[in-house]
Amino acid sequence: MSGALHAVTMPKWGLSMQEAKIVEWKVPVGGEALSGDEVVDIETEKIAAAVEARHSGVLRRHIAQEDDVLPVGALLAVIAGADATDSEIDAFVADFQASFVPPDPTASEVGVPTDTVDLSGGVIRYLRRGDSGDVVILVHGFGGDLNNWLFTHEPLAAEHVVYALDLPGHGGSTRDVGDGSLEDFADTLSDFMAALGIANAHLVGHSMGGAIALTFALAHPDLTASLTLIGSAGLGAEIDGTYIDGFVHARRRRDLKPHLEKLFSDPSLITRQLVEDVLRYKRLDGVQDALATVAGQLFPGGRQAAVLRDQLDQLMLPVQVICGVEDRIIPPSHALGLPADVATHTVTGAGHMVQMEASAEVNRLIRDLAG
Amino acid sequence: MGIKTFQQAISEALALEMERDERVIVMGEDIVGGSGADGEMDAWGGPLGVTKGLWGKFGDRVLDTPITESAFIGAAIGAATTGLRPVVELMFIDFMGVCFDQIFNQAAKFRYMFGGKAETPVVIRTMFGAGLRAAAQHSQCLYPLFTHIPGLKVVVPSTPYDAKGLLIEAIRDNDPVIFCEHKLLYTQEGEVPDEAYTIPFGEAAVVREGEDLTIVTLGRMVHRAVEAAEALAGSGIDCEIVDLRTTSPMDEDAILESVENTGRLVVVDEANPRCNIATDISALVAQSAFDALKAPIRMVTAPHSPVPFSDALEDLYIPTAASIEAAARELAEYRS
Amino acid sequence: MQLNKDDALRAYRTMKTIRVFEDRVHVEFETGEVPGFVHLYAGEEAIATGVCLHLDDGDRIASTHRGHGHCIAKGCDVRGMMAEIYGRKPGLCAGKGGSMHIADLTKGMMGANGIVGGAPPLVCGAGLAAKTLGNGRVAVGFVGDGGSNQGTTHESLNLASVWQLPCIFVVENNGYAEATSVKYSTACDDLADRASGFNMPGIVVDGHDFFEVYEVAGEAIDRARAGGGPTLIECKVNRYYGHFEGDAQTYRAPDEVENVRQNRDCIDNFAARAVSAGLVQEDDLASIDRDISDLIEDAVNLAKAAPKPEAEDLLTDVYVSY
Amino acid sequence: MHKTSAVGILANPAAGRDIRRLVAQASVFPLAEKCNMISRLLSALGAGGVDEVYMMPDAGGISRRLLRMLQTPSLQPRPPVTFFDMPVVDGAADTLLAVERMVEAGVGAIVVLGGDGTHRLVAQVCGDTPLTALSTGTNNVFPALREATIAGLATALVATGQVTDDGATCSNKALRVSVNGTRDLALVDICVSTALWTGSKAVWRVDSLSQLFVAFAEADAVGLSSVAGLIRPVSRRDHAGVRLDLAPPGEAAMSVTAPIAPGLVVPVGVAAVHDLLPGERQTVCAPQGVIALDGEREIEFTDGDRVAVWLDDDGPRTIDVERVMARAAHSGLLTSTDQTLSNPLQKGDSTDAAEQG
Repeated sequence: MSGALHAVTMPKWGLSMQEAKIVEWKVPVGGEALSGDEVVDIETEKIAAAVEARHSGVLRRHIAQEDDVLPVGALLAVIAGADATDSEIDAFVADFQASFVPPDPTASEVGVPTDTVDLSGGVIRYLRRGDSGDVVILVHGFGGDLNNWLFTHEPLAAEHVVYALDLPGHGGSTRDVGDGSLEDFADTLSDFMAALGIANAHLVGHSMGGAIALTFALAHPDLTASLTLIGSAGLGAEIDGTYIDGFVHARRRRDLKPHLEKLFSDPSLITRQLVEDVLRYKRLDGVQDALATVAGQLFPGGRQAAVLRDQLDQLMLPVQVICGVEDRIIPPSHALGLPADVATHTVTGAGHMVQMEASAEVNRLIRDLAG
Repeated sequence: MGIKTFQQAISEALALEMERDERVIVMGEDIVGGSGADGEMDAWGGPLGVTKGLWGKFGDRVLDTPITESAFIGAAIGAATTGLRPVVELMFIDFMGVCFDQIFNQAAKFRYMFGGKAETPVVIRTMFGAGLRAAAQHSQCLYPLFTHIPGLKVVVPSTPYDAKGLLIEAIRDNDPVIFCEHKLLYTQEGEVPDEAYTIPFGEAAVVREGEDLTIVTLGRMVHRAVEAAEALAGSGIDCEIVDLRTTSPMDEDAILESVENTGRLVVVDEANPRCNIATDISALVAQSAFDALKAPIRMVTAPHSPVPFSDALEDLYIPTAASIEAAARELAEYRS
Repeated sequence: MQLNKDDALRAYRTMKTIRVFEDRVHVEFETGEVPGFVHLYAGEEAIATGVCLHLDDGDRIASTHRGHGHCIAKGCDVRGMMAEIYGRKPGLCAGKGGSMHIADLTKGMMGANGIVGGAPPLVCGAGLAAKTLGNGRVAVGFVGDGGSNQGTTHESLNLASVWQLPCIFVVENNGYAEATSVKYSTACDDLADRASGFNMPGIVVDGHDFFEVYEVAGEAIDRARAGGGPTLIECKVNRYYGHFEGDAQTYRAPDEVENVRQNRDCIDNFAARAVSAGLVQEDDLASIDRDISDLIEDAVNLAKAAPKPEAEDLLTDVYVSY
Repeated sequence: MHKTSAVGILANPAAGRDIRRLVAQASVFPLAEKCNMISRLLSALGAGGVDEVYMMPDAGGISRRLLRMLQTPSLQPRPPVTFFDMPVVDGAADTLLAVERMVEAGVGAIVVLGGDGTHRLVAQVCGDTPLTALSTGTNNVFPALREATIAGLATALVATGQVTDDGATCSNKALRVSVNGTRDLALVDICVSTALWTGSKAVWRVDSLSQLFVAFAEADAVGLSSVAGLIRPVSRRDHAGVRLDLAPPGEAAMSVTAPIAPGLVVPVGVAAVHDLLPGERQTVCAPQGVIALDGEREIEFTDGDRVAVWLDDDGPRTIDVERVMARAAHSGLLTSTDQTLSNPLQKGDSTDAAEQG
């Protein structure tokens, strides 16, 4: 590894991110960073999170200073072998800066474009990243969308073809949720795979998306390479019904924010912009009805209608369950007492949105299972 | 989703609602244009073309009116109490003078006078604001007058996204709504979903977060405030900008929350200074967040004069980013 | 346009209810118990009755400050009205409107109106709604001779004609706009003549003659329902009381009202002719008179005993939601 | 010439605003136009030598307007106008009283501006005083639509005694009706309807009509008399009138498509046609109903009422404007000559000149 110089750059999280503020360095100059380690905390207008090292080595230089606001793609730090010389690093930095062009903030739909596919149930929006490797499909939870995986798209895309879709009733997809059942959503998933020619995929589901992925895997074990269930529904009856209800019915920032704060271990992660983004989605005609239909079907009376944990042992494929210790939506205890061949990972310092609060760890676990 | 103008956003909102609900009709002076004449129909689509194309899609539900504001604004109000959901255009807000009775004595009062038994779901769209060299009778910011009247709701959007969502909300609302469109915002662009969506009234938008100073404003002045805030940021003055979006109901919590955080308040209002939104908010903050204030409140408004015609004068009349910036600097440097 | 017995009795009951109601309010006002401004309709009963007998709850009317008669003729609850006039909570408008703002939209009564010339634009709207929804409804706007001079009225006549709305404008010309004679305040001679300038029929009728009002209104309403457009009907009439209660009426000739009461009273005239024609019997009318007497007595007693609105009512009903 | 020669002008302010405007687009005759007519009339009366005019005060606005108009100077001298000092009740009684006063004042003629209904009222009390009957509107049969200036000239010539021969005025028939002894009259037609109410006065629905009596019926008339005029015309000068028994069109032997009001041409069923001789008392068949006089429902009658109708030949005298003017031309009444100049009529060889000689 000596001699190789690696840039740590400002990532692009989500469709609209253009810049972020450097909050705090997690690895000091001279400190060692392994691939997947959190290097620096940054804060976008939507969310605060850590930038991960993509390469292992010594963090040789902080280019960005705390409180700097830098555009997507900007050079933050340099990781290199301990033996790289200062002049080599200077040259690397100079070279990078000379060729760096910040993205044009006025261009519309800056960054990663999404695509749509027209299925029998309606239009589905999705994001595809990565060119080679096994297919990984990311399935978001109730009220979420493909941006719930914004810290996962890029890290997985290095070695996989990553799809993240918006389920019916969510994001940029059709508002038609049918009867809102897990089976309907699972059917959408199989239609989606068929339409895009995906023969087999590692499924990663979060929350309700976990229950959908599980339902899909039970119905189509042949199409499922592995299953990662994060903060997953479908493993027990309990759920915070007030969250579901509040999320469905809140129209105003002040009403919605307390509910969104329950999603994270650290409520300060809920920025005004994140709340605004959820509201923009919820304000669209049909969304509230769609959510109410799904909630009525899956979480009637504040309980989960479908508990599938007893069927886990039918699955003859790799399954792992990840939960945040501080999950206030679905009790982390649902991850306990599962069949022995199901790997269970409890993540400390994370709430329900484990893949956002502990993205590095979750991304590593997915990579580990998906190979 | 796409980039659309303020004007397109409004047109889209009208079309979507007319599509969705047959009770929605649109009426006003020359909102079609060409009625009864020998040439083309839909010749204007409103003086600035905002409603162009609706007549082709919805025919008789898009009505040109005679230039008789009392009759047709009153008719829209009467129709609203008897089964329609009219969106009626008062071409310039200045023309309220010839139909105000219909608005404030009739529409605004029905529900209360009739003991809660009436609903008047009418939207009065109207164009306001200086900057077009349109002089004293076509340039005013009269939303404070409507805001004063219990029974009316008053909307003053600043962006295409807000315009569409607030207009759809207004059409679906069961109270009379005065929807004020600044004439210099029609070409403003921004991201606007293609679908229908609603933004609730009484929820201000914090368009910029900041720690040092709060700027509360609305309409076109939001953009001037943003400009000022950017300049101030260069001097290390971090402004929070609260865009009211609606003046009735008004999001008092958002104002107070922000002022409690920053301790300094500049209110920017394009209206004349007496009894306007700026004075209203100043009173609110003085009354409810006095202890949080680290400096006096500053109001940046038009002067107490009619809107002048000459560009040399009109440019002085309208609050500018520079005047906002100056007020903010004064507060930032204030030492009691 | 023949009246059957039921209609004739209904007409009588309506006119008489209005008369007894107004006479009683007149008396009660003098006791000081009725607050605010009250404008009485006595003398003009044939108009509201002759028009509204052709309408049902789906048809709309909008009224004037002198609106009690229109309310009763359109079917508003008399007890609720009396309670409203007394400013009581069970009033038709929960005590928030009073005499000048009685309304009941479920009955198609869009409200008495404190603004002279207030009704015509609203009625254009109700007509527009009927036309747009294609439901065959009509809208009738009442204005006084004073209101007929308002710009709103002229604008509305024009709009109704331009849009061919199913609207009828009934001008109740009682000779006085407040204390000013129509001869002074009005530049034309018959208010109905103004209709021709708006390309609609304008008819003059004797507002004391139920049968004449009934027939003309019936034709105008049928025509409007069939898509024939608006009509202006001027009813020449006399009011028995002043502009408002407390008006000493020194501007009127001393025997003016008495002459009309003696010779042209709409109810006496109706009763005599209906009985003479054999359509109704004296007994029928006497029985109705007893009902009405009981009803008004009851209404006043209930109103006086009813509670006033409470502090918490001050801020309700400003908006549907806020 | 008389020492003073006076003329009465009776203008009804209320004519012509009835339901026919609604159901048949009947014409609108504004008060302002009536006043203009009176103004032209006054000019002609003045030119014709009338030196006093009496008029009825009214609540409708004619007298108010005229007083204003008379205060403004005019190119054409107008005789002074006196409005009677009388109570105004804004009804038929005003007309009756005013005409009585005119007769008492000894006017030489009365110009009546109004419809059939107004003339009917005047006829009740005008006695032998000749009338100039001027229509204000298109809905009339008895009065003529004629330029007021000419009518004024002819009236003046008669009232001042300049034209006296019998042909200048003519007598008219009248239809009388008596209900329990109370009398009224019509000048053109009386119609019996089984409708119960006078309602909006004008007869414009024919279903309920049962009998029609006409004093005269012209084929080119508008109104109920046209029904007779189209099958049995009788002139104003004929001795007799006509009686028709009416029935719904489907039930009658004959159906006449008749212009019963301006803009209203409808089939009317006729069951029988009879001569109506002066003095023959006619009974009314319907037990209960309404009697319309000259097209306006006026009298409600019911079972037990004694109702009779008859034709009379003692109706009002009317001035024959055409004949009076022809006579004026013939006698050179409006002509004067200056002997110092040559007479233009004697220069050419026209027949006029020959007649003048």
